[in-house]
Amino acid sequence: KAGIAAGGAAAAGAAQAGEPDPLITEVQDWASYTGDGVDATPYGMPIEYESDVVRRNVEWLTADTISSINFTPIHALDGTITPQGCAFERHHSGAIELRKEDYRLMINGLVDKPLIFTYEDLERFPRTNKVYFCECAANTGMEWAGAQLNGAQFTHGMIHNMEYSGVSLRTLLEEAGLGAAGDLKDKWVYVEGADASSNGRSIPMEKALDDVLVAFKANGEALRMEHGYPVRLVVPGWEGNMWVKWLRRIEVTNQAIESREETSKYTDTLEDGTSRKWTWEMDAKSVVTSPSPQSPIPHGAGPLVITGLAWSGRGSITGVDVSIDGGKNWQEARLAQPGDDKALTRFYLDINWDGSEMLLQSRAKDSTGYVQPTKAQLRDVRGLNSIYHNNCIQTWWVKESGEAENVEVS
Amino acid sequence: KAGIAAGGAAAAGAAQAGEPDPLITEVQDWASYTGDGVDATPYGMPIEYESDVVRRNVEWLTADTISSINFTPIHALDGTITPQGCAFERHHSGAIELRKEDYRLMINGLVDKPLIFTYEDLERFPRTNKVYFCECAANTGMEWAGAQLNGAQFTHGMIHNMEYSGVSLRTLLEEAGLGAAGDLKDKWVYVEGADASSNGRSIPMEKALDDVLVAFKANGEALRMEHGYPVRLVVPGWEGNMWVKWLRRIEVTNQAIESREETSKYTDTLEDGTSRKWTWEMDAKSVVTSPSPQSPIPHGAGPLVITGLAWSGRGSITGVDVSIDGGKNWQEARLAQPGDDKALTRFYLDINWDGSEMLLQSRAKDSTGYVQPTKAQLRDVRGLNSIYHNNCIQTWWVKESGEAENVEVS
Amino acid sequence: TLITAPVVAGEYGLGREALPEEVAAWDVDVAPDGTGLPAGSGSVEYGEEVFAEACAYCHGDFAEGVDNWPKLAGGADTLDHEDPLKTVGSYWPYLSTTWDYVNRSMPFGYAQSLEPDDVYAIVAYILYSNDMVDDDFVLSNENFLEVEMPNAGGFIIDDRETAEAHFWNDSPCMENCKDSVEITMRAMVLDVTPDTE
Amino acid sequence: TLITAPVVAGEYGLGREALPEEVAAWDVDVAPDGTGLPAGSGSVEYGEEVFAEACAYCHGDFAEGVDNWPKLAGGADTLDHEDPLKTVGSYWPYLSTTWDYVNRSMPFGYAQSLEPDDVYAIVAYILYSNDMVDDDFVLSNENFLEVEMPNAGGFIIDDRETAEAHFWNDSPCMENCKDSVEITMRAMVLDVTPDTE
Ligand code: HEC
Ligand code: HEC
Ligand SMILES: [Ca+2]
Ligand SMILES: [Ca+2]
Ligand SMILES: [Ca+2]
Ligand SMILES: [Ca+2]
Ligand SMILES: [Ca+2]
Ligand SMILES: [Ca+2]
Ligand SMILES: [Co+2]
Ligand SMILES: [Co+2]
Repeated sequence: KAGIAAGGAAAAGAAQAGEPDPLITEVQDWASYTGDGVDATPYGMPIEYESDVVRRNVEWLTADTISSINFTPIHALDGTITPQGCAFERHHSGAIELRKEDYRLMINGLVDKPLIFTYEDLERFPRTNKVYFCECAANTGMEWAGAQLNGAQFTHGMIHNMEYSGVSLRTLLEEAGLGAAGDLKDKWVYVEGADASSNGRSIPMEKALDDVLVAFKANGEALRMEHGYPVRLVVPGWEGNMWVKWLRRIEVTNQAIESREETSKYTDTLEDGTSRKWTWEMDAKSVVTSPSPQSPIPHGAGPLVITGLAWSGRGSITGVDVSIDGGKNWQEARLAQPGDDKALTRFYLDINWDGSEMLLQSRAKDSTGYVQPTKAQLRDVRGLNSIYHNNCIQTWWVKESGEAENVEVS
Repeated sequence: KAGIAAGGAAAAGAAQAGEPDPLITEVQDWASYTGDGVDATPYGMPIEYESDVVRRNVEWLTADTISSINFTPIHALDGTITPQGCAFERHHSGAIELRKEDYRLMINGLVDKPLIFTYEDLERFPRTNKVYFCECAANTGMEWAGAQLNGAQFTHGMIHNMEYSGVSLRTLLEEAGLGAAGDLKDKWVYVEGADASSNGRSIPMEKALDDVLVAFKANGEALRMEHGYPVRLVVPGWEGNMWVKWLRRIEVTNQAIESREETSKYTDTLEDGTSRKWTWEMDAKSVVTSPSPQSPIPHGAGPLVITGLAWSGRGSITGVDVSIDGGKNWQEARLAQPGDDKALTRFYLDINWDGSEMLLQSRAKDSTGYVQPTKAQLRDVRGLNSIYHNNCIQTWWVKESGEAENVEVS
Repeated sequence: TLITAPVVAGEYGLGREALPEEVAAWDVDVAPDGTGLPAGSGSVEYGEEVFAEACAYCHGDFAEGVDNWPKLAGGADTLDHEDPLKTVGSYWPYLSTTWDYVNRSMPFGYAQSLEPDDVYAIVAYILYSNDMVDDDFVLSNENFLEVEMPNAGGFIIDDRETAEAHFWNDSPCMENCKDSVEITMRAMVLDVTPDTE
Repeated sequence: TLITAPVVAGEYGLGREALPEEVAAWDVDVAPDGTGLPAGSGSVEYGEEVFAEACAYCHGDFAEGVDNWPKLAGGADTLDHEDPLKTVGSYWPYLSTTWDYVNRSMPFGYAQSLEPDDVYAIVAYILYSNDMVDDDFVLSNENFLEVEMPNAGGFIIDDRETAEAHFWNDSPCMENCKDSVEITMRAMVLDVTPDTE
């Protein structure tokens, strides 16, 4: 205000102790001049100051970026919904541009009548909506042999959580008719993408007729190109590789196809050299997203919000325990909302930090009674070469400075 | 496949009746060559083919676009979450750029100790998360005197629905101490923004201590600039103008301030010239988003998905009825998920369209027993000059061609 | 939710105490009873000058409005007519609102730049434009509450729960709810929708 | 959810019947029992040629891999060691997978461009590189199922619910769960995290 800020030729800057803060006592430009109008951004992007909240890839992980992965910046997010713009991507032959007009979906195999649908056809079937997490089976996979990547984005960022709208796979299968399949118990559905990787996966009929969706929208709007526009499969609770993008074909079969992505990859080798296959469900898991290596404590001792995400492919999260002493003692965290089936749950633990170092862990519990295991417990059963399905308890060593590091503890 | 598409020098194009579709029989570029890598878009945008799914403004509504409004493309969305990028904006002096470092929040007035918080301070308080709709009280306001704008985006698009993360206003008020306020029953909280419009609103203490949030994230990530980055108020179920953006001050007072936005505007003039004030709650309301004027039926008779949104500022949606004959007969629509408190609910009605014209309506019912009124019922009580709070039943005249028009019916 | 007093104030010990200068800088809202008004005064005459310079470009020389920009004067007795004209004179219940809004939000594009005496003068001029005071009127913090606002009694508190009690209905009609349905109005006739193709 | 047969097929009457040519064009996956294999054959010798031209750039002349691109040969008896080398020879349980993947997904950057005989030849060459067949071997749809995959018996079906039954635990320890806690490994020591500033 003119009268009040009269003496206020003082340079803007941080308030001196005991001195009035010029950000308050002086009229700032944004409090006087106009900002952007409603025609400035028909479709908006995050403000420039948030330019570090983006997907990141790890160059040395793959030979190139075309068949590769990037990671959701979970360390910087709150709540449970992942915006499509920063939701991780995994491609096996890059993200393709496929127009709705050029989209075709085939249903064939052991059906009464093989069918071709256009995109428009799909929009005429009854739809459903639900939030689900999608986690790559390789999430946390770089951590089997030891603490490696220093940030929740990199250790746990192969996950996103969106509200999907689409048609139940069951509806489409029934439209083609399952009479020809005979007894459905030992039947499979093979699903395949339109991109050059031709990613295909076999899904047992029981799951196919349960909660699988042929989705065209995520978080209300069309799927993004990098998430399978115009149509992807949503396989709730099951590993992300099965969520075939640019879905082009659904075949009812009497056997698993045992494609490359279900034999060479996405099988889990145990210590004795035998490997588990068909490990579809994502085990219950959680991670503290803040504080964490990329989200250090910016303040000293005193009130501190510890927060993170928990999820289970088998059902809903019923509780999350948090330890600040590396797993000696645990306290029950607060769930922001009751656990939702096969969707992310946000948890909080509000503590009065004494400023001393912490070994921060979280432990998820799900509706089947499963308790997220420690790294040691997991290695006892699975060894070090599993690559996939690492759902161990994560430890962040939070130092007195507030900085955090990915560590393992005894 | 080389062998199969061997004869396939045929030009690409739409499949002839009975002829194999070259989009299927010929190997398309996207099935052979690679697409974009995982470093292509650290923060992604919608694919180019969806460039019509954007916010739009109506030029003649306001003198300029700085103090103006744009509309969410609800006709093209599904589910319930609104992506921030296309969620409607209302500014009174434009969208400002305010860095977190420059952000200050003051709590003053009848508190035990007036306080100044930095952005970082706010992140240290216990947080909550919840999805809420935000509807401008002027939504559908252009329709009082008659059917005017031809599209659900324009008639009902001053609404969005996001998952917010933030601190309860109650927590902050308690931190400043409400002892000085004495009896809280007749006290108010005045909230004010940092932009040049200095938008300020008075909120009764009962609501302030109930479910109001001081939010910094929406749909998981930072608020967008146009939605109040870094901090806005979330006033669940109440009119959007109270959801002060760029929130800079919270004052506990012993009276309503009766600011411009709660006297000159956001008051509802009745037929006799008297005006209602303090009409905060958004009445239960619904609209069919598709088919609708901007989302015509692209196919002929046969299976048709009728879908829309319903919401109530007083609680949750318990049911939505849909009429295809202008309100003579109603059938209960299917809710995609059970109604969620003060959040959007998606409804569907799957019909077998006979191809004849329809007068499409939807009618929301909420957990307080409220039933969305017809335009006539509403005008009977409120006249034509209310401007705000038009929650009447909307009619779309769907023609045999599948095109739809905004109409009124007897 | 119950309105209960908090158990402990300052439980978290976060933030810092606001300094008096800071509160003074931001706590400038003015309430109907005059709370928040600074000392000062301004005449219609001086107000006319300032208004012509800083406001008339949008609001008109006589506050009658230009193009689509808001009209601040006129509209007396139009509230119960079609398209009522709502201005400071015809509609606003409290003068405090005018002072507060002009002081904090105007001029559009250069807000929060006026001195208190300028605001008193401008508000006096707006009252004059609305035929509410004479041309020699001087508005000040002293006589502020004496100004009578024509529509001060024109507001009632939200009465939807009683006036619209019939919207709460346990069993809305589902079948044969009316005899006939006719289209009575069409948006295409007006043709005011932006082209979206 | 129960596996029940649908009530009515074609309930919605949407979509159109797929033509045989269309199904043939897309239904090209090959199953472990050979379902889906087209007629054809190819020799190790010819396979070596094609592989050198279309594949070796990434996978090496002897399918041993280049830089970070996948190795397709080698790794026998490494599965129970540290860092097992998983290749067609050492790991893949079914030959169908190799045929199917090469046919549909390779060469990377120019997928779905190979003729069936080329694919038979390439697969024969990959087997040869893995010391699984001699240099005069010819692979065809006839002898396809006779090839024995070394790790065919190396897979078990997901047994987490039994092998990890102890992860289901009604009352996980909440207090004094261990005596001491030491840091045993630190990510900063490796320093392989991308710089994010
Ligand atoms: C560049 C154009 C412009 C100028 C100059 C301008 N105004 Fe305004 N004025 C507006 C706009 C636009 C609004 C409406 C803002 C909104 O609704 O958010 C407005 C609103 C008002 C209102 C409230 C009107 C109502 O009915 O609610 C008053 C009072 C007002 N101005 C007074 C002034 C005064 C006094 C000045 C000069 C000191 C001034 N204006 C200068 C554009 C202008
Ligand atoms: C430009 C590089 C490139 C060329 C050329 C190439 N590939 Fe590949 N190949 C890859 C990449 C990258 C992958 C892994 C793809 C993935 O994981 O999504 C791969 C995977 C494979 C695999 C599976 C490996 C495994 O362990 O799962 C086989 C088999 C294979 N290629 C065979 C071939 C054959 C045969 C050719 C030639 C006809 C060929 N490739 C040409 C890059 C190449
Ligand atoms: Ca800028
Ligand atoms: Ca492009
Ligand atoms: Ca005040
Ligand atoms: Ca009119
Ligand atoms: Ca097949
Ligand atoms: Ca190793
Ligand atoms: Co698996
Ligand atoms: Co209102």
